[in-house]
Amino acid sequence: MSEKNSVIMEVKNINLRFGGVIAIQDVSFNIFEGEIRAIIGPNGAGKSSMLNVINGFYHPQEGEVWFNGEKRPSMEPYQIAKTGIARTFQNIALFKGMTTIENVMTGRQLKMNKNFFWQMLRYGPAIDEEVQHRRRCEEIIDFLEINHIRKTPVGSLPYGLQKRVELARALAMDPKILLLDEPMAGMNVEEKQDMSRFIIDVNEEFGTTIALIEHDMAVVMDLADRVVVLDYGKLLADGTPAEVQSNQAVIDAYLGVPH
Amino acid sequence: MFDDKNQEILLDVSNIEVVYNNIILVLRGVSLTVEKGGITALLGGNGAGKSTTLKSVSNLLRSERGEVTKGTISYNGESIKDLDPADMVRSGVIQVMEGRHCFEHLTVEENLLTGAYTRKVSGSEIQESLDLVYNYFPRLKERRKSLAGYTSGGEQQMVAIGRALMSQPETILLDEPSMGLAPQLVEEIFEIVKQLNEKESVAFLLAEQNTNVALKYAHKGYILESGRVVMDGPAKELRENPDVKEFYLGMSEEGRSSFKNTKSYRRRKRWL
Amino acid sequence: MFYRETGQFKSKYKEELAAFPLAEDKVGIIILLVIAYVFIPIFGIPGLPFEFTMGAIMIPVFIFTITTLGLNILLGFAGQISLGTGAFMGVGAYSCYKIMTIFPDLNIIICVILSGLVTAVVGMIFGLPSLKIKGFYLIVATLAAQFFLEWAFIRVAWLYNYNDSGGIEGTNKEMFGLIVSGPQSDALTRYFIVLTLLVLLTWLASNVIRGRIGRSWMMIRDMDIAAELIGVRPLTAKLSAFAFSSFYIGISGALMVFFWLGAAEVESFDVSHSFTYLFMVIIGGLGSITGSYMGAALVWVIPVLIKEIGKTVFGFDAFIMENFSIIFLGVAIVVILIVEPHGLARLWQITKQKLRLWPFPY
Amino acid sequence: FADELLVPHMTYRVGPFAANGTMIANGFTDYFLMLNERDGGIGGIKVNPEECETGYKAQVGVECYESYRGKNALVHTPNSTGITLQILQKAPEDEVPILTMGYGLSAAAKGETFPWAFNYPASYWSQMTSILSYIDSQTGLKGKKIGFLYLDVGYGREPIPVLEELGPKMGFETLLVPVAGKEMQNQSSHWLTIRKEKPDWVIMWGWGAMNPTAIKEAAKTRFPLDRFIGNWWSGAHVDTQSLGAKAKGYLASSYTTTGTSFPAIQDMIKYVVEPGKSKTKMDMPGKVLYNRAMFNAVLIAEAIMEAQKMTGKKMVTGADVRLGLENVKLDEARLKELGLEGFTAPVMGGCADHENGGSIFVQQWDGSDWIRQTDLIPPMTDVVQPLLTAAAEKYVSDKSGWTTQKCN
Amino acid sequence: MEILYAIFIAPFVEMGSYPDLFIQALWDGFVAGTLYGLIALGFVLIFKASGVFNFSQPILVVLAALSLVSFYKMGIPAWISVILVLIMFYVLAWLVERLILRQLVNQDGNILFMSTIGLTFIIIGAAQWIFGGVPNAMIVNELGFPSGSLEWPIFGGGVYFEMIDVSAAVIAVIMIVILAVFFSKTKIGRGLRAVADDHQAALSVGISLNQIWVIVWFVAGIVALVTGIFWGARSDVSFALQIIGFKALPVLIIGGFTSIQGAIIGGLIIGLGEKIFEIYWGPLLGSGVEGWFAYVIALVFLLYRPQGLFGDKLIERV
Ligand SMILES: Nc1ncnc2c1ncn2[C@@H]1O[C@H](COP(=O)(O)OP(=O)(O)OP(=O)(O)O)[C@@H](O)[C@H]1O
Ligand SMILES: Nc1ncnc2c1ncn2[C@@H]1O[C@H](COP(=O)(O)OP(=O)(O)OP(=O)(O)O)[C@@H](O)[C@H]1O
Ligand SMILES: [Mg+2]
Ligand SMILES: [Mg+2]
Repeated sequence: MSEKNSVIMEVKNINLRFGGVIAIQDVSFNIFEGEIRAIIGPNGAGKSSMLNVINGFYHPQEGEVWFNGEKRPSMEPYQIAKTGIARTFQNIALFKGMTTIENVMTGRQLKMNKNFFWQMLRYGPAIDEEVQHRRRCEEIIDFLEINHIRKTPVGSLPYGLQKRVELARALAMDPKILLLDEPMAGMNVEEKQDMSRFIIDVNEEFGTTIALIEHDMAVVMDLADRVVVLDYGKLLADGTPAEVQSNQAVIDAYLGVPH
Repeated sequence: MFDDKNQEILLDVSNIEVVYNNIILVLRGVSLTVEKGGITALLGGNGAGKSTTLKSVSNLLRSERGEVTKGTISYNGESIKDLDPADMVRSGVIQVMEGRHCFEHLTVEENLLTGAYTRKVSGSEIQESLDLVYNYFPRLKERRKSLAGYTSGGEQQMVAIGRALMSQPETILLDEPSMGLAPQLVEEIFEIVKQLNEKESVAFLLAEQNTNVALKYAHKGYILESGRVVMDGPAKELRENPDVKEFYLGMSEEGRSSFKNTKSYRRRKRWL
Repeated sequence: MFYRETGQFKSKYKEELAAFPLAEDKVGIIILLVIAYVFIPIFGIPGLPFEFTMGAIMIPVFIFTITTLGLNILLGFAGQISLGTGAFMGVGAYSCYKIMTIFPDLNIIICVILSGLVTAVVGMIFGLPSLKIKGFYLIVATLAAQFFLEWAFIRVAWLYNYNDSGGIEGTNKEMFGLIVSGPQSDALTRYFIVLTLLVLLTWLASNVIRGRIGRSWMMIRDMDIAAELIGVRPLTAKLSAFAFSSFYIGISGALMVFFWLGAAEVESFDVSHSFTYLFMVIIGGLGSITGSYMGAALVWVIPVLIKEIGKTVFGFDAFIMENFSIIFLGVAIVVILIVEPHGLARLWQITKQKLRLWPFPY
Repeated sequence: FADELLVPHMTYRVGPFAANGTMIANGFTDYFLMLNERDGGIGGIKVNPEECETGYKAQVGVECYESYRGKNALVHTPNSTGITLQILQKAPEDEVPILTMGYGLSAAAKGETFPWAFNYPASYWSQMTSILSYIDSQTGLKGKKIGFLYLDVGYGREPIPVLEELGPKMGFETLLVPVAGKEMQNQSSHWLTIRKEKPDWVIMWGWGAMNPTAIKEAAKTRFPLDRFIGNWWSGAHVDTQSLGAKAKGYLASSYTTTGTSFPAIQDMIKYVVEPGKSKTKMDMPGKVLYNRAMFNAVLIAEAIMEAQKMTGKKMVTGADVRLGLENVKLDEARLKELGLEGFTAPVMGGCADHENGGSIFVQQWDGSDWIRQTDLIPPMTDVVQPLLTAAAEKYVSDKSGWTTQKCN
Repeated sequence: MEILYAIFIAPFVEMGSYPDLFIQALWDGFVAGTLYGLIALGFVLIFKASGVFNFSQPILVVLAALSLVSFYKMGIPAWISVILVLIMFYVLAWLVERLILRQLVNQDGNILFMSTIGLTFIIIGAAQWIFGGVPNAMIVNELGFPSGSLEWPIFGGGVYFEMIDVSAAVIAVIMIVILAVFFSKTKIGRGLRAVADDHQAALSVGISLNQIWVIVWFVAGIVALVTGIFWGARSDVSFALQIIGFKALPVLIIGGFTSIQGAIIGGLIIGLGEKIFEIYWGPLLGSGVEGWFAYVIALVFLLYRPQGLFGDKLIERV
């Protein structure tokens, strides 16, 4: 993994405020192509907000986002999704009324383009397109081992499975960068192991760059190539897991007793 | 202090079966007890039925179109079948729901105050409880005037727990309290649990995925799989059980196994 | 026992993407089509006069099913609530009338479809606020559309060709030498036309909702923010839903006037009708095509039947029966919502599920 | 079917206009019940005045209409202009005439164009000219400003062409004040507009709750009530009774006299109301709408009788009754015979004239009852007839295959 | 040019040339506004307490007015009739909670909305059955409200203040103030808002939905009675009264579904706005624009403030 040093994404001097609340204050860091980048920090540190900035849901008051070596102009979230950024959400944001397979198919939405006319007939190009993308989605579902719930409406699934479906949906977008917001919250060790394996496989096999927020330090230490630490909006540390783990400021603000 | 033997049983769940929507059978005969002043952990994988068990106790099940079709639940020796959730709170049982469920349009402080809804006491007493909660969670004090809907995930989790504390309960049903909390806070929350348990002798029934911490603080535990209790016993024993060790604590013979090295053909354990 | 999917394996995605992957469903549909196309035209509904069956039950139910499908697309699939349905039907009816008078020789079916397109455009315009406004606030925005259109139907005399009556009337229209619409047309002819359009529109709707566009609607419905972050453009998704839904509603409006009522004035499109259509959707089941059928049938037929039965069987007078049927409809709504908030369609689904498990309860 | 004469009647005892509908339904039904009790029906055959509840909704009206198909209904009484429009075209196909007494499409007065529709005794247009004559006789019309306050639906808009036609001719100015259905009970801005524009007279084409509200608002804005005149649907007891003295002075047109002093009405009370054979309460007979609906029934009964006479059959059909309606001879003598002397203007049916250019009179609310003020005021036939002809032509212009008839 | 004059100059010239009329219009707008506010208040209460858009509020108004008048006609003294109506509404609130709302806890807003439509039908059918459709006069004098009017001669004309309108305005304002204070300052008020946000969470902290709903529906019943008395006094007591319910919707939009103060302020904005617009600009559009003008004002507001002037913020987060 020595080549992981061409920068694919960089945020520069981000400042984000909500009324009086300063969520992010002058934070800069970068993400290398193909790496797993963890973002950690205490609750309310601004981690999720950072992801929201990266995928365009929040517009920071100041700061720039560079992607693929270019400064990104101001865009709507759906346009940003097109540039190859996919994500999962901390509070699961699945489409509750749809089944698993339908949810995963929504990830392919951007790649489909057959018009209303063909859609109405569901014939010819439209069905071909549907089949082609469906195949890809089934692969992802196989990969994440959620076959058994393909036809289940996601609303009544247990939390952990919902997280996995969310990952499947994000993967279906074939993203360049995958942003994961606490993908392993609410899972036990066994499930976390499964999830870790999926994340590593995605990273290694598809070469997807991953930015990951996680509170389980063991997971972060094992998976991440580099770690950014945020603390109440400020950048506290940035480095390899080992460096971060031994940083006293990080221990004080976040880890408590050294693990 | 809690002592394993000769404890008065506070909550007694006996062989319950739960069906959602008249068609989905989720719990298939779960029995458990919570002793007065004890901490009982409920462990199990996703979808095992932990939340469902807690909701049948707090009687929130009905609002999800779920129903206890068999078995009985009694609290302090009395059946809770005909009580509504508010009655349960009044008789001292409060649940902290999974997924936070804050009142988005109320401020953090108002959220906490709703926790004291059933208490018929003076304003100053409520203020005391409020101060206590702020003492436990200083972060909430900073954010007290902001709408709960705009606080971070972890902050919302604190609100939900703090809100339950405001009712000064006798028993707290905690559904995944550690979810989404920073490590240091996880410890803190469990320390709070411990304190409440020891000082105020509040009983806890906690559903947790973080088996490690849960078994560290609990007195006894139940392991649930697919709606059945597959193992139970004092926390100490469970901690030592090799299966639990491997599948719930992530320890193998060589110590903690790295998440990085888990192999896809890893052995899986199913009790049934 | 009777309803099993076991043993039916699909080896191609295409097969699974078919409209009715289960053989039992396929057979069911064929039976229904045979009933609709053969049985009812020959025998009517046993026990009811034939003319009445056609004119007061079958034709209106089919037309309202189209309306319900349209509203269901908007509300059930795209999650945008609207109380402007009545007025949008009016748009369909008035535009069909205008098209007919401007091009008197145009085939009436083409008129109807064109009027659907006009309604689609109008629906899109009034759908614009939905980009910013959500939930119950959107109800009010659509009510604004409703009342504005009602006002326009009265005030813009051009719409009804300056008729003194202020209403629009259908005239005899021929197709293939057969009078298909207007006072001299045969009820059975109109029945077949409406039925065929309904079948066609149902098929189109079921195609759209299972494809890319339908999914984008459901995404917006279930969680609009996530949808946007995944790459759905809210503007396109919402407006296409408004357009497609209004297309159906417009068609049903035109059909209502020219294949059923024969004439109409603004009262036929007023807000109380919007509510009726909303009932049909909700009682039938949000986001369900089968539900649209059930809802439309139930809400329209029950009061009619109550009145008929009350009058002929029990000899109750009309006043009592009317109040009774109002109460009954109210109770039916409440009871159905309590028993199954997702409407008759979900109830039906659960029954099917139980059949699959039968004889075991869970 | 049984040996009875089926006279369906679309009523609305429910809904926002239930008060009016109830009165109308009772008056209509009671007359036939009385005939059944007193005379054993018409020509010895019982009449079945069957009610079909519409709630004043057009769609339900169509459903009612459909439910009478093939049941040998003799004549339809839709009791709503909206329903009339929808069934008007079906009448020739189904061969059942429609009698819309005092409502419906004005142009239906043209019997040659509308063989199957009748609006005896007068159309809205005729009525409007009579009202204008009345105003002319009171204060003169020249140079005056006439406010026209109307319910903003087809019904209310009907007479506007007459105002437009006559305004320049008679030298008055018209102020249109439409009241939307939703604003019926909320007319303060309409009356502020009236106050701003200061018309000399206000004519009202109102219905239901609109009427009492308008009268109250008129009083509020100090508009003289004796310069405020309603059409025949805006001057019933249900409109003014609850106002009592507040409505004193308000005028309205009518073509049927109030009160129970007529022998026919006495018979209805005696045979039907008192024995409790209908839903009529004792205080209803004699009221404006009750009496008017009764007259509607009288016309139908006469037509049926005429039909029986002409065909020699007892069980007549819709087509026979159509002929009966064209040959109704309700002259002074016959009215007296029926116990309705002085009740209304005579109605002489005709093939070409389905309106009979009926005359109206003006009545005034004295605080507790409606008091007839004038003699019969004939309409301005010369104005109305060309308008009717034009309208009738317009109606059929785009309808291929419309059934007409030739009268000589 | 002419059209510009007609739009931008002429109306103001008219306002200036008949100042008495203008003042009258303002007063009428004010009265209408408070009355709209009253109807809106009924909706707001229930929305605040359960997140339910209570479609049956207008029919409750009709029911209140009709039963009040009917009790009185049965020979019961006016004020006793009022008490009877209140008792009736308490029973109704209890029944609604028991038979409908309780069964629908935690359901989607649309579903609860529909159930109130169902309720509306039940009430309409039953009330028509019982009361029939005959309109009655509201018994305002019997209830002791002053009748007659004040006249204020000014600018060569006069402005008339009906005593009943004055009473209506005063009572509406008092009522709204009391309720606003009650719901914002008390524990129950907080409980209500909690319920509106999340039924289940409210249950979990021990807020008894059942109790809250009975209280709120009862209070909404009281509001309906007051509304019924004053609207009944303006026109007649009949089923047609329910139509005015629609007038409240734009008010809700402007004031916000969750704000009691918003109800009155929204009411005033609409009341004044539509009267002035109808009288001075309406003729340009052929009059009768009142019906939708209120909605247009509301839409304009919505585009800038999707939650209304005082409504709770719409929280959009992921
Ligand atoms: N409202 C519901 N309707 C239908 N099925 C439900 C509902 N809620 C839960 N279930 C089903 O019940 C089973 C148990 O769910 P429960 O939430 O109790 O599990 P859990 O042990 O708490 O899991 P997790 O760790 O994910 O929270 C799951 O399979 C789930 O799909
Ligand atoms: N839309 C918003 N409006 C107001 N404040 C906000 C908004 N979004 C985030 N905040 C505030 O910004 C801060 C950072 O929130 P964020 O969700 O990014 O935290 P986080 O690091 O993800 O925390 P956690 O680990 O608890 O999820 C919090 O204090 C939160 O209350
Ligand atoms: Mg976060
Ligand atoms: Mg759970």
